[in-house]
Amino acid sequence: MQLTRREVLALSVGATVFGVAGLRAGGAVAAPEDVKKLMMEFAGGEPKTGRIALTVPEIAENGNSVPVSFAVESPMTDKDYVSSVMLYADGNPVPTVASFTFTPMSGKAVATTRMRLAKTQNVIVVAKMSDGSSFTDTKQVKVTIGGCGG
Amino acid sequence: MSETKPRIKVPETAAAGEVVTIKTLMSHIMESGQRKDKDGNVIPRKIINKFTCEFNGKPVFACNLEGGISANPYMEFTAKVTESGTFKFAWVDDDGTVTTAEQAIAVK
Amino acid sequence: MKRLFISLLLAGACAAPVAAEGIDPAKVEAVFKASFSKVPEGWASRLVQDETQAECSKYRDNPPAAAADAIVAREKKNIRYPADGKLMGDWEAAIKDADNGAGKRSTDDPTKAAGGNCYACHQLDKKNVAFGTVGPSLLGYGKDRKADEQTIKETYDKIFNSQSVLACSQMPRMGANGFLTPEQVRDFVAMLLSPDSPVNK
Amino acid sequence: MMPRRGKLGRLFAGVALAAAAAFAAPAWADNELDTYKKMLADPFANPGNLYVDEGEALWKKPAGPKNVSLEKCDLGLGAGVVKGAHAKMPRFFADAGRVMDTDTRIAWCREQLQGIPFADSAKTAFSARGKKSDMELLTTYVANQSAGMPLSPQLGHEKEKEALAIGEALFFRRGSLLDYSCATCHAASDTRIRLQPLAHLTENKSAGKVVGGWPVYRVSQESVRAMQNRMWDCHWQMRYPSIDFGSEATVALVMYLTKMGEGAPVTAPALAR
Repeated sequence: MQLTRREVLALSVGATVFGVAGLRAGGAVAAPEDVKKLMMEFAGGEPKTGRIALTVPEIAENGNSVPVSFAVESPMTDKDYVSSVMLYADGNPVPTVASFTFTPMSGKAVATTRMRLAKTQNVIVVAKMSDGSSFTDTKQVKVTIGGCGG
Repeated sequence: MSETKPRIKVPETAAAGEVVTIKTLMSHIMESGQRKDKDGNVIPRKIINKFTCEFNGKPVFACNLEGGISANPYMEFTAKVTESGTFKFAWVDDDGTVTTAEQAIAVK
Repeated sequence: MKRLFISLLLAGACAAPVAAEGIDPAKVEAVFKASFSKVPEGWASRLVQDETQAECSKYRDNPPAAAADAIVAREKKNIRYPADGKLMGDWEAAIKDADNGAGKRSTDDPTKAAGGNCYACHQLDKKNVAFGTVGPSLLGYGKDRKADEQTIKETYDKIFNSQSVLACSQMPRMGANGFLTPEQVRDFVAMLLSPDSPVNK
Repeated sequence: MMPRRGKLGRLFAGVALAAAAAFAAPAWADNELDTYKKMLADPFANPGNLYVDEGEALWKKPAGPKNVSLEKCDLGLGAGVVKGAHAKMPRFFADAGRVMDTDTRIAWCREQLQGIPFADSAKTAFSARGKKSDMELLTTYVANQSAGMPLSPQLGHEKEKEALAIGEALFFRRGSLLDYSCATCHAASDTRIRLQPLAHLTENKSAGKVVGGWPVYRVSQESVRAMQNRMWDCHWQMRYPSIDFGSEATVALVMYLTKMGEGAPVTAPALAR
């Protein structure tokens, strides 16, 4: 495929204009209730707060790359460990962002990654422990318009 | 699809029982399946949908990814190392391609 | 007031030239023009400076008093008003337009009006946190003054042609350059002065 | 953060917005953006490094009609020397008879060594989504080979001095539909467009930090971008036609910016919005 210069420019510019190159054009966006349902299914009930701490910036300069990390308090032994963690974004077209599986060999139930956020919304993590209990944390991230083009 | 080798950061050595931090960076567009081209057609999803880390054949960490993970996915996590051995990493593309990488660590 | 601002302007720190002294402006213009091999139809004029742009470039936006007065006098004549003479428009249209940075770039649809993109440089509605600080905050602009005929006209003139007020202002001559229409400019006037506008909430 | 009042006076005089307090941005906005930037700052997590790796492989791979690699390219320090070359750009090249920046010189080498027409490199110098640009990969690799070395633009030759003078004049040149010059946005400290802090490019420290970082991985475009793209982008925003890749004006501006940032270490590829 050979693009003309004009097309190349239009495409590269398009990425700027849409802000979140990956997500903006979809139209359908998850409602917070959808995430609630997903969470309940995953946790097998209402997760409690505590034991899991989510770290995200309060405000993001661009929705394409929002740093996210979490840490769960757990001894991570064969008998008592974190089995999995779900990461949701309640305003994204696909609210499930990632699911993480840990083992006692993980040492700690921590992870850091970069996520896309289509707009200002809540980021939610839910940790499921080996004994079946579950914990959650939520933080809002403001996604802002940037640059001269807005 | 990646022509680029992933970047991996694992300490060369560790004390027995030490929890070490592992960082990985993979070249990938992470096309979310939510975008449309200029004619309004949805661009099909093409992402790394799974990442796994094993140590001496045993699972350490795994992650299922969706289109909400940023392009060129970065993953940072930990592993408890009790013996010398090799970490094996795998990235699974929607098109079925599996990219793998290995990194040894010596326990002192 | 104007004098005060001009003296501030003169006091403003200016980057010390490193090499440009002595370079022939005609040479600079020739190099610039030669660096665009593909110019869309009707765009050639964008590569050529008007007198005001040339003067401000020459003085690095700090013109001496006589040059500044000449610029202001020239630009005062370069203001047009909507055909019906009404200078207060629709603030609701304007507040959306204030957030739009597109228009009249080489990749934009040439039939579409350009956005004002006021937020790039100014604070307007306190709910919108993504505002720039190149220009002053305009939050509460209409609360700070009475929207009488003179204020409306002064506000219109400033937006339509910033340099009719201050020579070498950093603000674009939005209307005078044909970037915004007189109708868009009066919408921005309403956005700044209407008590219902979020700028004044 | 308090913008300078002298500057503000210039900006909106006549509408009597003298109350300095009204100009202050809410403190949290900047602080929280700092948190975002700090969280993204881990250099290992910067995808730009993947472009360095890919660019290196590309540099060493035979390509083009002549099917040779770029390893014999003379980037100013002699044929085949990549290490440290970017830090000494832009510079005059006698073989080409003109001043070139890194991007332009690589396109020139591709033509001379590999037989890939300069115009083709120019046409594909900016990646599109899903289609990486060889030029961006190569430029990122070459710049990274000067990591840690001070920006040292070459000014011994008459043509180099002339480029600096033209670049400086262009930096302050106002024009097109918005009356902008580069200086409109980049000649003051502590200002921002939307929430993005603007680099003060006539000030050594600020200019050095920015210029030393290019090519950068641009989060908003999910790709690296090289300096020629930055030149194109600013002119595009200023409502000019597409400025030519490697043109005399762009190289002159790069010379001026590099002179402004002289001495700062190369950190390419940095991470930018």
